[in-house]
Amino acid sequence: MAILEVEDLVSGYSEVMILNGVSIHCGDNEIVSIIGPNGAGKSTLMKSIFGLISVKQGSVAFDGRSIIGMRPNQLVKLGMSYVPQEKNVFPSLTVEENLQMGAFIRNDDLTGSMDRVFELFPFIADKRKSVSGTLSGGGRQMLALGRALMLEPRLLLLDEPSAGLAPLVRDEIFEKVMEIQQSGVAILMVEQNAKKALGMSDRGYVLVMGKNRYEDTGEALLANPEVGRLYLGGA
Amino acid sequence: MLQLIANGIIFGSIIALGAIGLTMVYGILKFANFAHGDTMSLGAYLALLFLSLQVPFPIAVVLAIAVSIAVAILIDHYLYRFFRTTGPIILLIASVGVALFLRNVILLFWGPDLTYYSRAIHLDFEVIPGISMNSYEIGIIIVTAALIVLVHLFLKKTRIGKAMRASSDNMDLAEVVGIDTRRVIIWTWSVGTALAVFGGIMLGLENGLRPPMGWQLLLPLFAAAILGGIGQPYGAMVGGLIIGIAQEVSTGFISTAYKPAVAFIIMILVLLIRPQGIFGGSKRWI
Amino acid sequence: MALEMNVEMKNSDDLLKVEGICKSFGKMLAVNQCSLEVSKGTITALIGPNGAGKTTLFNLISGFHKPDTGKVFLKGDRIDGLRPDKIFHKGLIRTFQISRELEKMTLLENLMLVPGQQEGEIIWNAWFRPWRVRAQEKQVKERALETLRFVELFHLKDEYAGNLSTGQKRLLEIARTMMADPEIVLLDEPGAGVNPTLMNKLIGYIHQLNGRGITFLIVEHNMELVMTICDPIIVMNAGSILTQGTPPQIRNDERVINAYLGD
Amino acid sequence: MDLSGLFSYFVFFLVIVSVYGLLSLGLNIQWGYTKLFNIGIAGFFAVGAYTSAILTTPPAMDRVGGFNMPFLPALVIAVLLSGFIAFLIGIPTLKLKEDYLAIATIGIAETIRLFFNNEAWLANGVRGVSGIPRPFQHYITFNYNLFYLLLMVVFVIGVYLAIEKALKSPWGRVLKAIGEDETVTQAMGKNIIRYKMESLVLGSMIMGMAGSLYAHFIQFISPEVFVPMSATFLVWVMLIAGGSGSNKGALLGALVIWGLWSLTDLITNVVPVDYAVKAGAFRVIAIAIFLEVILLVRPQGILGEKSVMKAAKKQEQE
Repeated sequence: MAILEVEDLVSGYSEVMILNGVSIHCGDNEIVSIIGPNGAGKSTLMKSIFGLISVKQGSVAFDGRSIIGMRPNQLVKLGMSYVPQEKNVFPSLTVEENLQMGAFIRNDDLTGSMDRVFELFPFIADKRKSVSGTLSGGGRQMLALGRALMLEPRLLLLDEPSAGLAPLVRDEIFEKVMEIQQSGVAILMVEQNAKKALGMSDRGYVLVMGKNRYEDTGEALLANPEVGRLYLGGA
Repeated sequence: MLQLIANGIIFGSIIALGAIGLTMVYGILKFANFAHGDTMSLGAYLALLFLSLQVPFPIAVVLAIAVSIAVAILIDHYLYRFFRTTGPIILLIASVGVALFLRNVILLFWGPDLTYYSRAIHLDFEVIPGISMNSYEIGIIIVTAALIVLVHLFLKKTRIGKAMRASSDNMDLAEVVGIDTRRVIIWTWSVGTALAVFGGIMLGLENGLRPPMGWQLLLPLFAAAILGGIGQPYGAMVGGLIIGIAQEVSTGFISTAYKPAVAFIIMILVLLIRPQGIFGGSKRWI
Repeated sequence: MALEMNVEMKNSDDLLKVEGICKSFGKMLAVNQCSLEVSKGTITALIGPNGAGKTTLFNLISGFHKPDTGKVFLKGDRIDGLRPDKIFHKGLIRTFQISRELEKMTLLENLMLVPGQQEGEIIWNAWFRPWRVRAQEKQVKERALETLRFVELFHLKDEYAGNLSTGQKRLLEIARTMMADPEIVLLDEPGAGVNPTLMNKLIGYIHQLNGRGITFLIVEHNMELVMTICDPIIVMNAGSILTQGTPPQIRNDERVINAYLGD
Repeated sequence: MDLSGLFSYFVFFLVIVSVYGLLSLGLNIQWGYTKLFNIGIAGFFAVGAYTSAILTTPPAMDRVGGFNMPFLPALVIAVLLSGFIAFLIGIPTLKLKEDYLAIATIGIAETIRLFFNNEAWLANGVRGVSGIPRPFQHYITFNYNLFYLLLMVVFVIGVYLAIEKALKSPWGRVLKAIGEDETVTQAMGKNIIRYKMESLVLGSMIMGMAGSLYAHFIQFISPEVFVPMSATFLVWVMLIAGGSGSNKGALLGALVIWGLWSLTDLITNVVPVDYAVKAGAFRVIAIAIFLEVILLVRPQGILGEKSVMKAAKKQEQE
């Protein structure tokens, strides 16, 4: 069953539409990657799903229920978390405080969730009292992931989790994403590093010019030579 | 000299209380609120009003704070809210209008003359050798210290306090993680206004009440906020004390009338040498 | 100093030369030891995945950022560390990723603003030499109208720039760079938000202007545009220059495809 | 009030409108075009007025001055001095965000007022300077106020034409561009600091001129005149109501707002003295509300340009 279903989505800024009819879906406990050349509308798709850009046309359903027009603080209550591409931690707050902010809508005890996050990311557990602005890029990305997990979501939207990271750190992040999925969270991920993303995904979509061009299993897309050409305009 | 520094700490405490609110509003709502000084006057006069109704002093303070907060939130709801997308300058102009409005409402109800909370005379006594104060002044320092500790605990320990710091860091991300930013805005006005009212009442205790009392404090408030790095409450606390002490110590050398000018000159020097303030540099709240 | 530069630049017809430039923001190294040359008369592309540092490099060249280390030469003169307006007067004009028109000014005003050394920009002349100002304004206006005709926006000359569509704003941007009489134009994603028809028009204009001797350095994601008109293509990845070559070379370069797909 | 009384009231009224018209025109250069946020108008107004007062009065025992200087050279010095002070303020603030200029200008205005308030040796402190001579008084055989109105009209028209000329020239085009987007304007090769400085200085010089002309008309000035309310805030309301960016709007705003202000003043005069202060407060409240309503309902002012025309979006050319 699909936890997220996007049909014929059209959205963009004022008069310019970036997405011109995107249809994707993400099953329970699937990792789905969205790749494509720059300017294809990948980030816009994420923001449109998460209610940060108003949708002009089409439908977005979470768990069979339309979520169009909902604001982010309503969506997180439903069990959807979003990790933006950059500026995704509060730099003046400590690691622990960042995690608490992730669970802002929760009123119960957070220690259990926080322990789980620290278990997943021992690196930030050591720095729980440090101000997050002093963390490295990788540390910040881990913190952002951890913060999104504080709500124990059922679907995680990741916008380029590997952007700006050194190869070793990046691989570590991807491993963590796999672990998160194995713990029972569905993941929809936009990634620039197509090889890595498709390599770990159940399925993938290739977005070109605001439309999904290819849809297949991760392996099949990786093997498809057309996909590589798309990036250099050979379509 | 010691006495001047002590006076500076008293006056600096009042400035610090005002500057914290000013800098919080700047950090979260992103505009220079020129009505903040007049909010201090409003609080001071409301306390006078409740005292005249024979309400005990502590309760009068609480009531004054409650009413001032209500006024601040109403103004935000019916006025500032509409300018959030039009940029900081229109908000600034609107706040100058609000400042005049508040000051003249005070003038309308209480008149222009100097008034006091109480006619009782509090004698100075020597606290430590070389420094004398009256009981009010000791109270001002103690209450300010207590409030600063409370603000610190509020920002560091409470959920909403942390959410305020988070929103000041990045309002968009705050929305994304599910923080109710409308509530944050209400709390910002509440905390800022409450501190302003405390500051206003203390100013009234120290110097008596006149309608322009808060407006005349605006320059030192901004100087303190800029000195501490605008948007940073801890910076504003230290900035307030520095400005207060500098103003009082200056009276040892030049006419007392130039106190506001001293704040101004410090501010210009800071802008010239280190525009991000002494604690600026990064956007951290220390 | 001047001597040293002459030696460095000898035997080179590079119009723009960047040498070992670095820039970091906080802990993030955005541009790392970048060196590149843009030869006179070329349409050079600068491509690379998001976050490669292309726009930062543009900002470094055009004076909006100051490099941490490294040098930038324009026609043999060092321009790094100069203010953007000084660099403009040396013959370099740039556009912005999101078109930034002066929205409350008409198209005509937008264009008439551009030419440098206008007599009427000195207030003294506006008052005391009105005839000279007027004569020059007439010339500038004629040129602006002619330029608007060139990009086929003439009928909108009195419209506010804020009312243009995204595509039209891109055309206005091209028109604006023409008004500057530049030696080299840095275009930051001229094709963003432009439909295919307009894109062809845009390509045509760039070609024509190049024919008149204007050199281009273009950051662009639309590979259609890059592959049709640009040669050479410089590829940036993770803050450094990855490679440089002709469109077929780049298209078949595994390293480039890998840079885009990740390795 | 009989007919001649009404007439002389009207003349007086228009002279003050002209003074405010000059202030409003000066602010329009700074805010209307360049988006420089000056809320220290009172300071430049005061410098102009005091310079004239000190230079043209006869020698006095208890203060500096009394240079018995003629009207015109004093006016020129007043204007230049106002410009010089604006220049000094511009150095630290023009590079920073606009809020800082706002805070710095109100700071300098208050400092200037404090200075004249306290330095009695300079200009008599709180008691102010009286007996400022009226220019050409001995040559005027008819109603002097009427003559002064004509003089003011000459100045207002002169300033209006001069700045209209400058603002409609390429110089003004650059200012307008800076007001819209500094970064792009800099990318178009304009030295934005230079233009911002010119705009700040020129606008402040006009404010200084207004101060000088005011002093010569009223013949008496004291620090009380230069409080932020009447000398800064009212000017802002005038420009915003009239329409910032439009010189005609600036003048119309001065007329309309001073009209309203005087009308409420008439009401103040009717009520018993005991209520005068309260009525005064009421006036300011009314003006403050008026400002907020304009900001909410018609932010571009009476004659201001609409920010973006409602013209239908042009279709993408196919």
